[in-house]
Amino acid sequence: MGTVTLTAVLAQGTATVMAVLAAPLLLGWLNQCRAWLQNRSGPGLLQPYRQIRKLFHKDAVIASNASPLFRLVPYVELASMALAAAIIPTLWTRLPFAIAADSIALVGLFAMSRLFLALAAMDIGTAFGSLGARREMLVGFLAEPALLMVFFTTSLIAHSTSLPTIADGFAHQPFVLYPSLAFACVAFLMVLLAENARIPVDNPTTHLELTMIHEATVLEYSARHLALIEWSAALKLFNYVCIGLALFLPWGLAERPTDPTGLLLAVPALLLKLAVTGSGLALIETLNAKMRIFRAPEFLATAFLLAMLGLLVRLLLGS
Amino acid sequence: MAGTHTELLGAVDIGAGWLAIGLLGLLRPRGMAWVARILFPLGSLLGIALATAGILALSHGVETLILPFGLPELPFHLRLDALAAVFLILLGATAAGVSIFAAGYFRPGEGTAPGLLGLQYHVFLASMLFVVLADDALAFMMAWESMALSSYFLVTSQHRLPEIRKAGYLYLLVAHLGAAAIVLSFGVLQGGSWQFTFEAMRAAQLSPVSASVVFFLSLFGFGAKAGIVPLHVWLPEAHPAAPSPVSALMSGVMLEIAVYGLLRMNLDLLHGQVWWWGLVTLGLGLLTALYGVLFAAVQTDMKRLLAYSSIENIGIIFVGLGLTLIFRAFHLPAFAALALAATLYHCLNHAFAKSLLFLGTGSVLHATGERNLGRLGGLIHRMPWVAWLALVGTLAIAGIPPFNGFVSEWLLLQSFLFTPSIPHEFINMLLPLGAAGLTLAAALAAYLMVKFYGIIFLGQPREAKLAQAHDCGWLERIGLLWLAAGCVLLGIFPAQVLALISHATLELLHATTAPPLWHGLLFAPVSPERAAYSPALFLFGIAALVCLAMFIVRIAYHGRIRRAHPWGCGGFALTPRMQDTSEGFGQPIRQIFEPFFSMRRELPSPFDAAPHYRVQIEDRLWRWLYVPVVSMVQRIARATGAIQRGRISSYLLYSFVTLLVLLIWVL
Amino acid sequence: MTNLPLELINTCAALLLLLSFAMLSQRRVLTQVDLYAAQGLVLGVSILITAWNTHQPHLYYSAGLTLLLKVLVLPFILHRLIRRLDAIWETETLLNMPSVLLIGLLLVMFAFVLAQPISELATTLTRGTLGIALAVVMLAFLMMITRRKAVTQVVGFLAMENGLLFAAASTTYGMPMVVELGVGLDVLVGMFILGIFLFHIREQFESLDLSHLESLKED
Amino acid sequence: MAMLLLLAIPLAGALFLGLTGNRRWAPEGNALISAATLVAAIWLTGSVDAKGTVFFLGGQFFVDSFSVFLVALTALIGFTTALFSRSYMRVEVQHARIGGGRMRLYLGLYQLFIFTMLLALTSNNLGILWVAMEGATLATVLLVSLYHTAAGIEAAWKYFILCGVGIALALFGTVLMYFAASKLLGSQGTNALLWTQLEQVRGQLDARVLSLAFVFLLVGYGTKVGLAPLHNWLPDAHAEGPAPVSAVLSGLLLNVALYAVVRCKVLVAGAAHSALAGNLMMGFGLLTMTLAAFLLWRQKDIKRLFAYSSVEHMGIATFAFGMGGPVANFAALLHMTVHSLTKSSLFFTAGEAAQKTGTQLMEKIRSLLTLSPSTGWALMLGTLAILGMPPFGVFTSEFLILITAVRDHPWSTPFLLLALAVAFSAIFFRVQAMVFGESPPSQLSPRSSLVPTFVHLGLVLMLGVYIPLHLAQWYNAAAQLLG
Repeated sequence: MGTVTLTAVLAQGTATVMAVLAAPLLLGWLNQCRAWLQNRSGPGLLQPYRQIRKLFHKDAVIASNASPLFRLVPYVELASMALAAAIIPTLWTRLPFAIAADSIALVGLFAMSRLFLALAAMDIGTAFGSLGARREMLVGFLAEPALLMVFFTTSLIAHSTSLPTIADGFAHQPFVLYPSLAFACVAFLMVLLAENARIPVDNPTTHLELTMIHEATVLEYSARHLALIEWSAALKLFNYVCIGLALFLPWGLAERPTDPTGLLLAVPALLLKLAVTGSGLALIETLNAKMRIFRAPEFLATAFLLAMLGLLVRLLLGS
Repeated sequence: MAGTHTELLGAVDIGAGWLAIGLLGLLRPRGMAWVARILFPLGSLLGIALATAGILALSHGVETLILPFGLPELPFHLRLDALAAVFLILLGATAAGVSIFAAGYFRPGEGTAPGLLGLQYHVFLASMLFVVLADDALAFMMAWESMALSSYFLVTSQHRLPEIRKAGYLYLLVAHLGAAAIVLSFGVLQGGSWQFTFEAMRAAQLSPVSASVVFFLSLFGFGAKAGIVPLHVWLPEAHPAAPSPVSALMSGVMLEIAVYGLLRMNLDLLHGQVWWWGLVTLGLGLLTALYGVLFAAVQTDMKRLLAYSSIENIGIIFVGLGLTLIFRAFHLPAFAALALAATLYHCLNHAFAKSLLFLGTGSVLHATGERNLGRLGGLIHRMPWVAWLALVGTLAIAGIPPFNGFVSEWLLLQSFLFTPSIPHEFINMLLPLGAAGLTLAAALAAYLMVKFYGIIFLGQPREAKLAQAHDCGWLERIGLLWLAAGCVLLGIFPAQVLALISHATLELLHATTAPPLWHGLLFAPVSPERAAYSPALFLFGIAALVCLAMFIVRIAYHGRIRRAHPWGCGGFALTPRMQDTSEGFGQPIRQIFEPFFSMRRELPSPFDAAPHYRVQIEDRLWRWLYVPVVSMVQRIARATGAIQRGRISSYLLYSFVTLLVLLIWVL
Repeated sequence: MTNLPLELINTCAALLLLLSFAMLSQRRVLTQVDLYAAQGLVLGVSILITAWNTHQPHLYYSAGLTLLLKVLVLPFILHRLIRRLDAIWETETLLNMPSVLLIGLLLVMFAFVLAQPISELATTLTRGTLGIALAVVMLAFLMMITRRKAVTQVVGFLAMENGLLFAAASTTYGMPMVVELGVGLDVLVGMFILGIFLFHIREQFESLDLSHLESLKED
Repeated sequence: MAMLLLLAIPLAGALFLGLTGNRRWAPEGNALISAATLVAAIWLTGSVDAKGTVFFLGGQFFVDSFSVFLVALTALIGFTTALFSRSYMRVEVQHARIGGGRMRLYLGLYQLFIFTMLLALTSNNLGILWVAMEGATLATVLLVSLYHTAAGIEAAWKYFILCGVGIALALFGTVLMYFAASKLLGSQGTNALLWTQLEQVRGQLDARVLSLAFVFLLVGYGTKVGLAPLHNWLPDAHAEGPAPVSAVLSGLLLNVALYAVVRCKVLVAGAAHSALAGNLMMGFGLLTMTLAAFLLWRQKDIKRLFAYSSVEHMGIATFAFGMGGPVANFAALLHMTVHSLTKSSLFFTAGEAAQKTGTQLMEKIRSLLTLSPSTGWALMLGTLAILGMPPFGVFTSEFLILITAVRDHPWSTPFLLLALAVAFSAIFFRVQAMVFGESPPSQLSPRSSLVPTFVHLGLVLMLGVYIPLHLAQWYNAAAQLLG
């Protein structure tokens, strides 16, 4: 772990702010790709920003029986995702903030944001809210162990649970083929889809009570609160993708921010990887149909199983 | 190395003080003000003193003391070492919070007279204290059984209700069985030396078979008390039956005391190192954790839900213990120390968080008279103190960073990651399963706690009378605050706490994990490259970002906030009845894990004027394990009646035949 | 020393055994009492012979006590009782008579086998009699088991006492005097209490049949 | 002198009360006589404590460390029971269950019974021991049938016949023992039955004869101890007599019978050079415990319940004596003491409860705690004590017994555990239902007289946490004596 210098902290802070600001772009790109794949012209890359700006200009309507918790949660959501962004290595691996939370704590962080979202959903006392909370937690309780298993596999390979160390190990060491990582990768992809309310587990655009998961939890939010939530959702997607990139496609990561050549390579590499991953996700979403809500546990159980298989393969074959 | 006896004497005095407080209550058994407002706060102060003594004792050496009670050849031996000190801290700190809460909690006219209740309560505390201090088998058992007995009376303080009587009966029966097993394990453990002091037992050399017998007996005995599956059946009955402060102590402290017994027995007294002991413990722990959390998720009574959640946590603790035993058996003391630290840490966490939640339910119960989740809701508006403090406990139990529950789970998972260093392929294969099970249980716990908190405190009140609910009094608030502060501090300063715990691991395993890096805010039990977690930074990060976001929003946003009714799908108003019930919230779990439950459904018919839906979940173990045993006993009892048919000739015949048989035998 | 006393005592022993069998097979209660008196007589005589042979004065007292109690007092009381209670006949035994006698025979054999090694140790002249004493005890026991009337149980009980006394007298030349006195007193008091009881039973149940005394049981 | 007083006071008291027992002050007189006996016993205890074994009347009587605490215990429980029966029997008279004549009988026989117990305990002569045991049966048989109910008479008859036959067998065993001893000690005089004499020569006694004798003695005295399957008289007799009689039967008579068995066992074990006697006792003990535990499940009558519990505890003590060795003997002696105290207090309470509710059927006794808190708590605490919950003394003794068993005879532990668990579940199930619960409509409520009960429980509690030095020394000396 690098020494905590002021430069490192400043660089990291800047990078985090950049990530927070740029996150909706990934969502926009993904939606745009999806539109193209569906032969639509699409709303444009900046549509998420427009949406957020629009929401910021509206008056907020809050249910009369909402508690302070309800109003606090959007900030907590955004803050937790921003913190996650500070921990995940996107451009370089010597992150001074990484000591705050390793990969296990990162899972805990995601769990925290989910839990608060679910609590907020239950706060108003509408049927949809608690339904959404229930489904959100249902997805969570299977996705979280699967994610943890994925991290376990990589941690065993890298002998560390610290995400930057893992990424560092993969990026700056001679290339070795790890079959276990393949399992982990697939599992991670499935978790990513589920956690970010993407098809086939959830449909981010639907408001049909039979199927919605994430949308049901935020149904009561409006205006700036909703904007924060949407923003943090976009950031969450960004974070997940970056985790995936750090774990499975770590090449091109610089070692430290003060290394200009490394950065020169890392920035375009990141942009490229994000673009490819985004379009890949769009492709998956286009090719698949939304599944029934009670198939979701099966889907996630499969992810969990795959992650476990990865771990077992790692332990049995040592690869 | 017996140092000065200050801490031990202090602890003994505190125990005696608790007993004295209990007896003082009998002076005016009906005097509510005397017992509740004066004696209980005194007891609480003693709890703080005890925790202080424990902290002081950690850095000192081992202290021993002999009290002139008990058998002439076997007076009560007491000993205060690091392991005992850790549990003294746990007991003292938790009891301090619970007692001050109880001071405000007890109301006139409920069950047993307050003086008597106070006596039972303080005897319960004192006996737990002496369990921890005991250094010979007799004193240990004496304290152990007194603990069972006093808590039994506390459980049955509302003895007019048949289900509470049933719960008390079941509780004492299981406790007694467990105690008998513990006595037997001591009998084997002394290895023929006829010395019942722990000192002699430490020195005893046992064959692996005897050692395994000890291990299983103690696992049964202490496991029965701790509530591991399949000996857990009494727990969800007894814990909810007691008054809430007592439930808090039983769940938060007594279960941990059972864990203490197991630790003392298997890490301190028993020297055999058989690797599959750990595997058995680990397996039982996992089973217990999953079983507990699944059943908790489908409960509709808030205290039962918490009781099952306690079972889950005990399972997690057992997983840690199992890992410790495995590592120790393979001579990896540093990793064993890590796992043990996780175990002890989780004990502390559970003590604080579960007590807090039980006390919270107590306040809710007092304010509403309702413990069925289906009739609560929206209490965050009426009872903000309880609600916000309970949120801390909820997050802690759910294992959410930066609260304390997460720290121990993190440590436990870290120790799981070291299992590949064990030179045994079978274990290597099984441990990922263990880790997976553990994470599953932890994730389900989050589900469970959302259900618990959301249904009680959030949403709209499901019953009209909830509008009259009032927040708890100031004494109760102090108690809740104390415990909540404990949860937060344990969560934010793990390095400091672990430095304390490491005295115990050093003592038991002669190893700690790398200590130099535990200072400050960074928490890296092995090395920062390997794993690091800094809850203080984490909390600071979240708090700073929340503030920042709020600040930015305040600057950037100029809209107004309007209050309105929640959206009712256009047209009709929402009623509280439209909210999800606890059954509904548990439904996905029920559906997924249906094979594990035994359910009885009452479905409404389409023509029903007052449709009624009810699901009753039963523990399958009842039918598979307990009912057969009971019916067997009854069958034998019926059969034995045959020898006593009232006919004197038959009786004479028995004598005659006995005589003849014996004569033939002697011949 | 001639063998005459030994032969006499052996004869007495054989008579005792015979009388025991007779009691075992007897259905009429009054006759049983008579047989009991006869047994007492034989017992007393045998003690007398032993006393005469060994010149132990306390055995004379013992013999006198036995004759007084078992030939005169107890049979007299029993006769009175039985007539007052009108319980002359035993209805029927729980087992039929031949099998009872057969079992009795087996018991006698068992008793002999049991007593054999012990008799060999004995230095007294009456060494063979322990087996018979044991047999008498066992036969009396068997009688108590198989009979249904309260009175017969009493008679069986007393017959058992006879066997014990015979064992004491023949194998060890009697117990210490104070013990013998105590035993005698106990038997006498016991007899009185039993008599009282028989009246109570009769009063409560209007019969002396033991089948009425089967209400206290595990059901 | 003390010993003379000890025996003379109850005997004279029996005669006196037999004549004057129907007077109004007679119950107080009874208590006074018992108090005097207790004083004599304490005096005797003091002299034993000072001088060691005390002989009397040329060695015919003696008190050693084994019998001294039983003497003290007998006198103590005799006194407390007399105190208890003072009020209890008055209520019975008020309820017209007994008349004045039977009160006289009761009081006279009560003192006679105490006398026979003390005689048995202080006698050095095995023959006198036998006579006293038979005398105890005779004295109590009329007490059992005191109410002259059909059930009472039936119980007394069974008691009489079964114990009579049993004790007759014990006489045969005594004869055999005398036979074996007279060869060594000579049949002249009366020394050959003196226990102290026999104990000195026990190594030379003929093993075969003594083994045979022990079978008779065990079956004989074992009937009075209540060993299964010879125990059938016990529940009947305990259930049908008045509560004080049940208390002394269970608290004293069983002890004395066990005392007799153990005295004989010492001789036989010394002679036989084998574990035969010990093994027999262990076997009987285990069988008794297990059987009694299961029978406890069937009980409906409160006094029968505790009677079976006595059977079970006698089984435990017999088992412990059978194991032998200093720890087990110590534990068994302690167990005898605490069981007597606890069980007699339980019978007091059961009697109270039955008087208050007008029934002995447990399903009709409900909510004693609201009906009469002292009775309810006495029953609850007594039950917990008898079930071996600390801090009561039964726990200590059972703890030692279990631990010894696990070390020396591990095969027996499953039976022990099974018996303890089943007995616990059975008794506690019933008692909890009686003590707790919703209170029924008003029932009879005579004044409670539970001072003796709480005195007993207090003593048991004390023995649980602290055993006085003198008592411990006696126990240890006795445990050594018993081998």
